[in-house]
Amino acid sequence: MSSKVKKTVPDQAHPLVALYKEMLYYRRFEERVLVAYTNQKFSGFCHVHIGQEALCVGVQKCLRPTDYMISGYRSHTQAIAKGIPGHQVFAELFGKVTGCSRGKGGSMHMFSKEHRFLGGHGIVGGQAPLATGAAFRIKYMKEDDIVVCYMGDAAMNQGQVYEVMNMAATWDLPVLFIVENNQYGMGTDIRRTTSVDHLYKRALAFDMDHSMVDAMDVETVIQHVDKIVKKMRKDKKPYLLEAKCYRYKGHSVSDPQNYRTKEEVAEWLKKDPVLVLGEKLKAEKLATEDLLESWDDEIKTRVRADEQFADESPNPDLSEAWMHVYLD
Amino acid sequence: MSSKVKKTVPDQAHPLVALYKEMLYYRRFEERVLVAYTNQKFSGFCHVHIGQEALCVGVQKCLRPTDYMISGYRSHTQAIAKGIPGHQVFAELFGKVTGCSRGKGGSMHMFSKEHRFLGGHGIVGGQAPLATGAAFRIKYMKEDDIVVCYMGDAAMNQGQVYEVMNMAATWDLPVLFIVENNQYGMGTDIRRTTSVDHLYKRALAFDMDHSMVDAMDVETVIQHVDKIVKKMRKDKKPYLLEAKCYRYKGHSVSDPQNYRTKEEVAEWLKKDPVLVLGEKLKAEKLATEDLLESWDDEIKTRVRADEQFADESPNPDLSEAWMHVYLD
Amino acid sequence: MAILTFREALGQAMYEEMERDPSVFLMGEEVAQYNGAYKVSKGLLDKFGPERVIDSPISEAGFAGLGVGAAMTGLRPIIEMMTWNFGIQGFDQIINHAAKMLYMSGGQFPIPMVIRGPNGAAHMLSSQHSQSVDPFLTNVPGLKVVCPATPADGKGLLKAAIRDNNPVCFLESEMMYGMKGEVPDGEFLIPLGVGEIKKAGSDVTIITWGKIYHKVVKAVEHIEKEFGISVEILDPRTLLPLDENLIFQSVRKTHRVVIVEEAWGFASVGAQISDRIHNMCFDELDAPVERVSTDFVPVPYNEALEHEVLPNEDKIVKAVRRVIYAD
Amino acid sequence: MAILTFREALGQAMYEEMERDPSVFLMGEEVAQYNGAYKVSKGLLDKFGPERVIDSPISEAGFAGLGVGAAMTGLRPIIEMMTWNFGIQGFDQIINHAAKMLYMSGGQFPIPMVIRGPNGAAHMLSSQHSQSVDPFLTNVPGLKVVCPATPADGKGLLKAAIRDNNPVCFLESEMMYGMKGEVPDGEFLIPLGVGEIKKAGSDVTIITWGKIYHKVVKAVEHIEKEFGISVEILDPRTLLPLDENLIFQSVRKTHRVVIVEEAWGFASVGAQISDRIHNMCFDELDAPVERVSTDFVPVPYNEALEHEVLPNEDKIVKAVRRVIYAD
Ligand SMILES: Cc1ncc(C[n+]2csc(CCOP(=O)(O)OP(=O)(O)O)c2C)c(N)n1
Ligand SMILES: Cc1ncc(C[n+]2csc(CCOP(=O)(O)OP(=O)(O)O)c2C)c(N)n1
Ligand SMILES: [Mg+2]
Ligand SMILES: [Mg+2]
Repeated sequence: MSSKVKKTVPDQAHPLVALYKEMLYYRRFEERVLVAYTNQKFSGFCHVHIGQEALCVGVQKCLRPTDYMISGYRSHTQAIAKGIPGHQVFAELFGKVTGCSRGKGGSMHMFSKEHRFLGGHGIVGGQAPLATGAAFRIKYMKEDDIVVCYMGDAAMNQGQVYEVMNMAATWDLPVLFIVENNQYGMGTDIRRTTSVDHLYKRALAFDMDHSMVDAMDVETVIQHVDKIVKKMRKDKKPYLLEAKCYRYKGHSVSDPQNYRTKEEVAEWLKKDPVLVLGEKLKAEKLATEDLLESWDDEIKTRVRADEQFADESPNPDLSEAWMHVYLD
Repeated sequence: MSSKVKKTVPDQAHPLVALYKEMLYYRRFEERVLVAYTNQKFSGFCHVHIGQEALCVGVQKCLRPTDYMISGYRSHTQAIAKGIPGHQVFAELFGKVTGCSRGKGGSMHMFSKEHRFLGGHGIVGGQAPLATGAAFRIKYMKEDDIVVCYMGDAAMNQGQVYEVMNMAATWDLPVLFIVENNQYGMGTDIRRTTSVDHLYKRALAFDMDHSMVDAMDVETVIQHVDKIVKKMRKDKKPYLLEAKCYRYKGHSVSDPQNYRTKEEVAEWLKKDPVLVLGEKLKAEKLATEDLLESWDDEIKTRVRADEQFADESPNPDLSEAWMHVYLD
Repeated sequence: MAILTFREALGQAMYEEMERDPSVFLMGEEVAQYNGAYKVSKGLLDKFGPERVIDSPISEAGFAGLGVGAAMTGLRPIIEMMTWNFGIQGFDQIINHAAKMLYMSGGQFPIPMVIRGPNGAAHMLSSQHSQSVDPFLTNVPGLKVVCPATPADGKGLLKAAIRDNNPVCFLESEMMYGMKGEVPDGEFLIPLGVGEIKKAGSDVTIITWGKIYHKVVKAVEHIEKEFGISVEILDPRTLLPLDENLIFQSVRKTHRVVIVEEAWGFASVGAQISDRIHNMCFDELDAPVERVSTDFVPVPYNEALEHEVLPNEDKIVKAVRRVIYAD
Repeated sequence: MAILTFREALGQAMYEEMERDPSVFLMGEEVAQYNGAYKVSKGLLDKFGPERVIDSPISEAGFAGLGVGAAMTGLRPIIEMMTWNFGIQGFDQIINHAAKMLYMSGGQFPIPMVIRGPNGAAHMLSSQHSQSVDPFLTNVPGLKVVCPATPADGKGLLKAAIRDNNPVCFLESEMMYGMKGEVPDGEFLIPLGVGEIKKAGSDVTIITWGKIYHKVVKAVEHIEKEFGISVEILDPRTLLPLDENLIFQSVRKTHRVVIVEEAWGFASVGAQISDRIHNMCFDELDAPVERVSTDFVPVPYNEALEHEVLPNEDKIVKAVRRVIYAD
């Protein structure tokens, strides 16, 4: 990913531009989601990824469509990155039948068989065994896909995560466990609920490959993860990646955030992955302020269209309540 | 534990002699238990400690009566070491009301409130959270006891063990987690179900103190564990000790043992903790062959008395079936 | 008497019991610094300090078991499950350890512990966050299971649960925490195992508990006004042990029963109560017992679908009309 | 037809299905090299190799969930729980994940998986090894629950369970593995959800399943000889979904019912069946349904005590006499 090329006319085909636009799209998407939630257009829990966009954009660049992905309840943007159209995600938030889970899953349960996005799960850590099962399938079928399993930092205190890290390491199952370490599990600083300074140390219990990456910078993420994925395709072994990041918003919409200082937030806001890359684009003459603004307008229009689709979509027929309990 | 002193008249007060006799007692006790089981004097599961005597004898020497102890379903000898009279353990095997659990627990569930033996538990790994709770109590009450938590090697693959190791490490709870690594979980070589060569590596996930000890030699165990316990009383931190040992008998009585070679067993039989110490006593002139034999007779008599007590004890009254479900 | 919310009533119960008995402590996710995910433990950290009000890692099996071990050695833990959906991860410790410890130790190790948290569906949380665990827990001897419906009951029962010498599973609801009601000050305990006639009536008995009670109250207003049927509302409050006598008495009076519960109805507490009534009051019944429970499907996210599958007023009204053979 | 033990019949079912469909695999503790803790999987490793017959670590939550993930991606796992007592550790994966996946994904991810192992008490294994899980599992929509009583049923139902597209919990028993019976060769499937009248009779219907069926058979011999009562024995075989029609038909014939189950009776499958019968056949009943289940205490170790609290012949006989008002 070279960003050294300098031109006087901004090169909109430059890869960094695409990365920027994608991150900006997720930023605007999640912002719009928050507005819709605040306006009571939907309900339930709502967890957004604002501040953590660099990770899912970067990781996705290292994957191919047949790779599997799974995540927790904070996964709107990951679902989109994996291929689910944004309007289907928005429609799912509104509980519409056009949503990627037909309105039965909601914010926490985005699914797509087509795009191999195995969900959106609500039980902290519960996705890790599922990911390991998908990796088992890959080995069983002698394929060379991999499984990306996103988890929060607090999920690293879940016993079932540990159990399957052991199995993946013992049986060489290609799961890339990615800890999105945004440093808090709800209102709890992760340092208060574990004894280690770095969560990648969990891998030491299993002699599992591991490392940490600065997940506030999309280029760093791509460089780092690309190597890991290439290695995993060859050696088929699992990997634990600690991705250090920060969530700018509350845990969910109702969170008063008394557990962290304004100074801390301000410090991390300086690393805003979208803004920083925007500045870089300008510095490297890949964009101008005007261009950035026009992209923003484009993207906002796109997000509005996503929402409009959701707005205009029908609710599932009531009969759907009794469907999909069993498959014949 | 000096064993350098040499005398011409055997010094029966020498500490090694007591250790030997205690191990021999457990050996004979468990042998008798197996005979009783084979003669169908009791039923259910029966797991014995033959070959693993050095550990529980050695560990016990480093403790004081107010320390807590907890274990799995293989715990007859640990229960006795902690203070429960052998005849009460035998009576429990026979389901008698004089048993240490009034005949309601059986082989897997020895308990004594008086001796702070918190059981005998049947769910692999289930004792680890309980141990951590006892250690929590110690901290809560600002006491300086410790908790010894015995677990099998295979229990190290249990998620709840991992969860509480994290809590113990985070909150400085004085649990001494001891993995009795007899190298097999039932018929499965532990190396087939985990990716690490040494189980103490589990501690690395939590920056927890840890080490390994040769648990076939009681003196080594005492030296090693004594230091750990002294340290724990001061720093109150948990510790993971991998105790390498070997079980000479099958997992339980019905086990055909096809999963290991006769050669392997023979190799480990050379390290028999009881025989080796017996030889040493003779070599160091602390005992003669005659003396060993007379001790053996004494001990066999004692074990027969244990069994006789169990034999002659009454069954619980049928009404006990409906007691102890709730405490008013 | 003060007017308190359900959450305040529960918080007060914990506060008073912790003040009364230094062996009581509270552990769970977010219970301390955050004052509880639903603010039930508000103020407890400030008052009792971090030794007694402890934020746990997300390790439900681990800290449920830690509670059991602490109870074995003389403490009286209150373990908060952020919701009972996650409490399922602690089922091995609750079912295999807490419930059986006293018995298999021949009476040596009682487990005086409360495990509490919201149970059942809240609002649009979809399938994994809407599980009712009362059918599971009540099947296990050694446990007690409590499910209060009002702030006063919440306080009185929680205080009794904390003083109880057995593992008590205490089922609350996110939807109820904000509800208000009169709550007696100070020493006010409701014995476990004692139900209450919440409203006397003569034609039909509705047996219900927990937050669905409030839907029943609304439905009953409608029924009495619209159809002139007099309804008795019976809340067992404790599900295990169940106040069967109170139930049988009411049945002998009204001869018709509807059971309304939030859980799924297969092998549920509702099924149990129905079985007991039929067995013990067979000749007293003018109609078979009717039941309302959540439709036998996972709870969907979509609001209309969710409303459709949960017990709602409409279903309660219909069941009452069925049991009096009005339709 | 061959005479096979229950364990052989189950082994044969797995063998045939694994031969038929390469996506079927077996995972569990000791299932491969040791040929199964109870030898149910004997010979499968030799035949199908270590890729398809896999010894797992003692990580019930982990490998239950691994099964769910494998099923989501197209395989058909058979997960063996050494016993269902340990399966409780996997309840989060079974209840929160397997059962709800198809639904909350809007129909995209079916979970064709079998979770099987012995259920209930064996003999003198004390409290932690004697749990019956049928009341828990049947309360959960999305699961199917099967509990066969004979070798032939074991084979036919297990084959059907493996081909089913839903998570099926399959409840066996250590005490039954050695029992023998005629088992049809090859392609022999019993559809899930279909019960069977094991013995026709006219005075009383006994509904029972799993290993307690065999105690019922003995008790019935005694009852018919001693008291001249004609007993019909009905085995639902699948508990979820339940063959209610078969049950109601039999009730309409005999008008008297005893339900005999091994689980504790509170909020159990027995309670459920009783409720349904009373509700649907109210006017057909000559007496309230009687029930026999394990006394509401943890299972004790001592042999006499254990016998006393488990359902036994004596209790069955007494219940039958109660239901015909003989005592
Ligand atoms: C097993 C379980 N316990 C508790 C919860 C409630 N809960 C939801 S999110 C959350 C915090 C998780 O934090 P983290 O894993 O760091 O993810 P983040 O929200 O920061 O992305 C908790 C405790 C749950 N969903 N599942
Ligand atoms: C959670 C759980 N799963 C499975 C079992 C069945 N089981 C009993 S002992 C055992 C093997 C344990 O081996 P290990 O921990 O090494 O102890 P050892 O028997 O060698 O002392 C198994 C699988 C159980 N009791 N609990
Ligand atoms: Mg986090
Ligand atoms: Mg072992």
